[in-house]
Amino acid sequence: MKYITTIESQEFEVEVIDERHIRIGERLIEVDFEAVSGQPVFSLIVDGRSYESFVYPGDEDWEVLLHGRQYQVKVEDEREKRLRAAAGGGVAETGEFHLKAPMPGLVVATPVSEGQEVKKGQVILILESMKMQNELKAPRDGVVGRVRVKAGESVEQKQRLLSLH
Amino acid sequence: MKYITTIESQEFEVEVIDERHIRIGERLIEVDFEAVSGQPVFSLIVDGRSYESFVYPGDEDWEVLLHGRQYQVKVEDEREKRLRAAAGGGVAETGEFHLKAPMPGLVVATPVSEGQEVKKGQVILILESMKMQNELKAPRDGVVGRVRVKAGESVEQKQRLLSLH
Amino acid sequence: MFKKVLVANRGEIAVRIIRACRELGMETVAVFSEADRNALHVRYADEAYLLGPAPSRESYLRADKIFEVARKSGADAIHPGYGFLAEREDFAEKCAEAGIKFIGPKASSIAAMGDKAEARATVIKAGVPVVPGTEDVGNMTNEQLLAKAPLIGFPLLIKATAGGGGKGMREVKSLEEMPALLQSARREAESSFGDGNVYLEKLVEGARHIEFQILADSHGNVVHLGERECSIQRRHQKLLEEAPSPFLSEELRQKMGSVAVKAAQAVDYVNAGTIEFLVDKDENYYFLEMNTRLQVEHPVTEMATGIDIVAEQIRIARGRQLSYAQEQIRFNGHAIECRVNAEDPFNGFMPSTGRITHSLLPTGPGVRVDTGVYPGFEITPFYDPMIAKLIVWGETRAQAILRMRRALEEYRIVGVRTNIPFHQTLMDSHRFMGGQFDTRFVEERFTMNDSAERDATSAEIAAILATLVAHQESERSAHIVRRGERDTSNWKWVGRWERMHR
Amino acid sequence: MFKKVLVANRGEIAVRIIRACRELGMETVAVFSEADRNALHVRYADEAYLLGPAPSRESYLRADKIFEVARKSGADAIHPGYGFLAEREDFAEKCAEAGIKFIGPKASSIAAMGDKAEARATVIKAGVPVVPGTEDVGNMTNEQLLAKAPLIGFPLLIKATAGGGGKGMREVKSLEEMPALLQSARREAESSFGDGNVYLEKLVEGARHIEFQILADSHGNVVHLGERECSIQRRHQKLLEEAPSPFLSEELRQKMGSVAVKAAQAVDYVNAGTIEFLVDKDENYYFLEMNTRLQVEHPVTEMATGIDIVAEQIRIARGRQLSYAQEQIRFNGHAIECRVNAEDPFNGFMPSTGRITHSLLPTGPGVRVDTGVYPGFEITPFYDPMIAKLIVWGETRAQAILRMRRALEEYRIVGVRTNIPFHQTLMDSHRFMGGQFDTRFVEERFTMNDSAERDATSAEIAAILATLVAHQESERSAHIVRRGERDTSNWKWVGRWERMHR
Repeated sequence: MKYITTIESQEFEVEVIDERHIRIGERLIEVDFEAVSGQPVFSLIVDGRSYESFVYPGDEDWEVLLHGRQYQVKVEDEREKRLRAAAGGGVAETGEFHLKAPMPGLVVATPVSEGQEVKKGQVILILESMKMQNELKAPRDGVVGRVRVKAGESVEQKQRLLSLH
Repeated sequence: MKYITTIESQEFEVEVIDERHIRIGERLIEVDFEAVSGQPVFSLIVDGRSYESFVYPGDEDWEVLLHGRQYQVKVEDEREKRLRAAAGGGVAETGEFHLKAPMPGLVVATPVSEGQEVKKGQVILILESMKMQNELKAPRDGVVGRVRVKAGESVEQKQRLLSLH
Repeated sequence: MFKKVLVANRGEIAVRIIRACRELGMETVAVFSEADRNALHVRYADEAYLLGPAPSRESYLRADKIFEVARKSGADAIHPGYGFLAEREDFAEKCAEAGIKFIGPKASSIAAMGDKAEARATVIKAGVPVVPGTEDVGNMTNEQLLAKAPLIGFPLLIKATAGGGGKGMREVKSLEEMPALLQSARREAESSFGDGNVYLEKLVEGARHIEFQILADSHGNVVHLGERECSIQRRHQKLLEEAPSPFLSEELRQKMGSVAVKAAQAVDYVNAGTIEFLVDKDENYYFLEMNTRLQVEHPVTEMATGIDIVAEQIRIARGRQLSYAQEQIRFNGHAIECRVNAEDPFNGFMPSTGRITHSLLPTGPGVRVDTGVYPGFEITPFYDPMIAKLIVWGETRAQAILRMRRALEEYRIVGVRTNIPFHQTLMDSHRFMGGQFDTRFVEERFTMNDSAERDATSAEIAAILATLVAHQESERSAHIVRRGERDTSNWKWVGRWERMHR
Repeated sequence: MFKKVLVANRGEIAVRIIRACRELGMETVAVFSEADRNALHVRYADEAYLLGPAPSRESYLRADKIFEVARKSGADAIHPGYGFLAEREDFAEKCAEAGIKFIGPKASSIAAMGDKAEARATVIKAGVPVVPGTEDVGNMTNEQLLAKAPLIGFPLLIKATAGGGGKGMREVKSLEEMPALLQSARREAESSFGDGNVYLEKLVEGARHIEFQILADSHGNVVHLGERECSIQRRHQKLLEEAPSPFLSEELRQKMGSVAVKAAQAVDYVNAGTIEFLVDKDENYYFLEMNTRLQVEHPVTEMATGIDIVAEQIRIARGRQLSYAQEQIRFNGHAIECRVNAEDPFNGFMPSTGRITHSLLPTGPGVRVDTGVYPGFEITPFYDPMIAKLIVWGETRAQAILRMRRALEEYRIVGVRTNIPFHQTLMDSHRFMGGQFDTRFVEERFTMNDSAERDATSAEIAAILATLVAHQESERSAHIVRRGERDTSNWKWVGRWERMHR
């Protein structure tokens, strides 16, 4: 199976040949790859070098944590890549954004209201969790849609809090 | 549910009333009982005292390891207890005994042969595992039945090695 | 002379105190909230009693319930740990009334130092320099504080009167933004300490946060155990501490140490406490506050002096003389502590909750881990995000840094995100290695994941790892579909399901 | 000056050495057998290479393959750890020939001390007292040994010439039982060291096993780091070690220390080594053997002296002078090590294999764990049953015992049986606490599970625990049956099964 794997702007063509071999670009590489204790922790030996890493599924990408650094990695097979190219590339920057609770907690304040224009980075909600006040910020400029929660309310993780369009 | 629980010669009548209450003898006791991390490790709070213990199923009994001491505990419900009493009590001491490998290993020597009389405590097989020679001894007096393995053979855990009758 | 100690706390510090009690042959009583039934302090104590629901206000802050447990269990001493009830003079007072030994200072010392405004006034009288601020007034209204602020000058800090640990603290750059910040500081102070009072303090720029550990017995002996460097902070929360400070000369250490002893004596202090100072780049030092309790970061002092501070606290509370005179206290090597928080350093240090599914502790020579969590334990949103402290000792600071690096690389916690990568990045920072930092370093001159520092090989390895995991995932889901198609009888699966649940 | 170290070992000692290398900024190369792909030393090293199948003879004892890995990886030094190739002079020699630094003594010293018979002859010449035995002859046949035995007198010991760690050792009470014991000793020696030669030694009764740690550099400096008490043994396997020995007076320590230094000098020793003595109740001491390598129990000396022995080994191998002169070495407090073996102490210490499903390490002040295992790792029957070393430090021996007790009680390893309960029972033993023991103590005057010592409350609690677990089990199986009955469609189960495996 052939994959196009992207980190930031760097593309790698990776072909998984069998359990022990991959081809990256032109190079055939022997890999010794094992999940550790059934966890999202992986041990990889390549050319005698021993690496260990967390690999988590992100929303669209994979998050790879290696030696204290995090890499956002997109892995697409050739078919996916072609489809995306045909679609014109790039996810629309203008679609609706739903702010979800990153963890369970207590809503402390909702400093914005429906219809209000906000700038990227502006605080749109304050959530208390683990005795800390966490300021949730707008990921881009936009207009506040429905505000679904109010101060004093307890929310579950991933609960929708408000939307931005 | 009522149980008769025996440690060595000491009998306890234990009634499990609901998740939080038991009666032991005449005393009603509140228990707070939890398995730890889904393991055979159990946390028990009784009258404010906090205990933690390994509880393993043994061949017939339960093995309870508490504060570095091991207890062999037999737990029977009333029906089982009556059946056993009716059967005349006590497991026959004369039935056939099958020596099983307590761990995987290599048979080093079988110092006894079929038909030989052996005494309790006599070495009947030597098994090498973890670089140690482990002497397996006769649990009672008897006559050696079939010897199923020979020196140099690798054996799996619980594999039958020889019998005694 | 007490024999049974109730530990009025949770998490790693409750475990730490239970261990000390056990090693001194004393019985221990744990208390717990509904969220903490399986917590380590409950498992390790001799006795354990439920306080109430998960929120602190309904459990760990319920002094009445804690006294009820003390009565029921016959505990004749209480160790409050840090946070919760540790710096509440009324709690210490009620202990005394109930005939229970409070393992900490007298209520009057907590009062004198716990009210930060009063503390400043007290030490000024003893000749200790302080940061300019609202020294002479407690419980000011917002209006009064807003009037006073321009006299102190901006930037300034709003700080919780009952505070500590950076909670209820806000930095103010101008008068306009001050009302909103006052409100949020009071809210946080109220929820953390049950007391919404705040005061103001001038922000000393380019400052280091350096604190001295004090031990004082009830016979009038007071010693200091040297300093801790605590300038590595984010949002006024300490993240890393070390002893000794790479900034302090031996002369300054001596001088500040004796000032710290003087400050403790000014409130007739008994038991363990900490005098916090700000030190500017010209070696001027200012008293900041005294923490009248055990600190989170006490282990670095323990590793650098060989003195078990919690054991000393208990001995002092039992009326013993200090085990050490000042001249017997030796400083040996260098210790560093990294606070491991359930926070995602790649996502704005957002707290992370969930069940820990796996964990691998760094061990070996010179490494200590103080933690209250384990695989299977659930990190809830109710308490502090600090889940462990990783402490190392080395003969020199350089050796300690190398050891911390290897320990951080070994440490695995799966199930929640942690700030371990933050500490790894910090250990690689040339400024940190060179000792060139102040309290603003993390916020102003530090970045996670500087792409310039990534090497090409690591990126390629990350690409290979992600591809192999993605490939495995897609193979597995394809396999499940194929299995489903092939199977004519699905009874086989029922059998497997049931076997697994037996 | 080397930069990359190949660690020719596995388990906790490979991890220990990798940590030391990393802390000195050196690169590390691990080697592993097919059974050890997921072992901790493979995960922690910078590089890792497969040697071969699980049995040691086909992997960790394959010097040829190890040299191949050294060439391939460019490793310019090899640390052998203990066991396997650590005391094979030919291996040390081949390292020298290949231009690879062997982190250990010269081949000639290994030869002189490794052949136990030659060692005895050598130290006798240097004026060191030895236990009577077959000192002047190596490689004797069974016939020769049987002829010599009555001259030494019974009881006596058969010991492996290439031996150590009690392997290939047998106690002989009479001439009649000697032929069978010779055979089994040779077999064990052959399988452990690849050398079936044995020799005889008189059994000193009521003796203590006390050993001195030596460090020697290539500039002629030799120091000792004090003694270790290793009398707690079972079948000649050490189970617990402590430093200092509760038996030794300061005068005897000085005397034996300088004799130990003399013994090392007699073979022109370089690097770390250990001189083992037997000491009888009248304080007579006899040289037993020298272990020309790092010992399992080196951490107790590290905790009591503050010296990192593995780091010193590496510095010595790099040609540096020792970091300490004899008078700079300070002994502080007391350290104890418990060897945690995968053995069931309630079932004749039978080895236990299986996958570790859960583990909780004791941590906190003064506690160190050296281990090579973790949850998910499989304990196989191919290697030594020692899976961890638990080491504690205390200001006094009594404090160290109390700390060890709490650490043992905290330690959880699930999936294999361990001898932790043995150590717990030992810590409660009055004879152990009083320091009244010799090398026969465990076998002759110690019992597990003495029912007289059990209290009534614990028995009742055990009864409650077993009943609750049994009840839960029977409820659960009843529930599964009921669920099976109720379900008209079993497709639901297939769905659950598949979700679980996604």
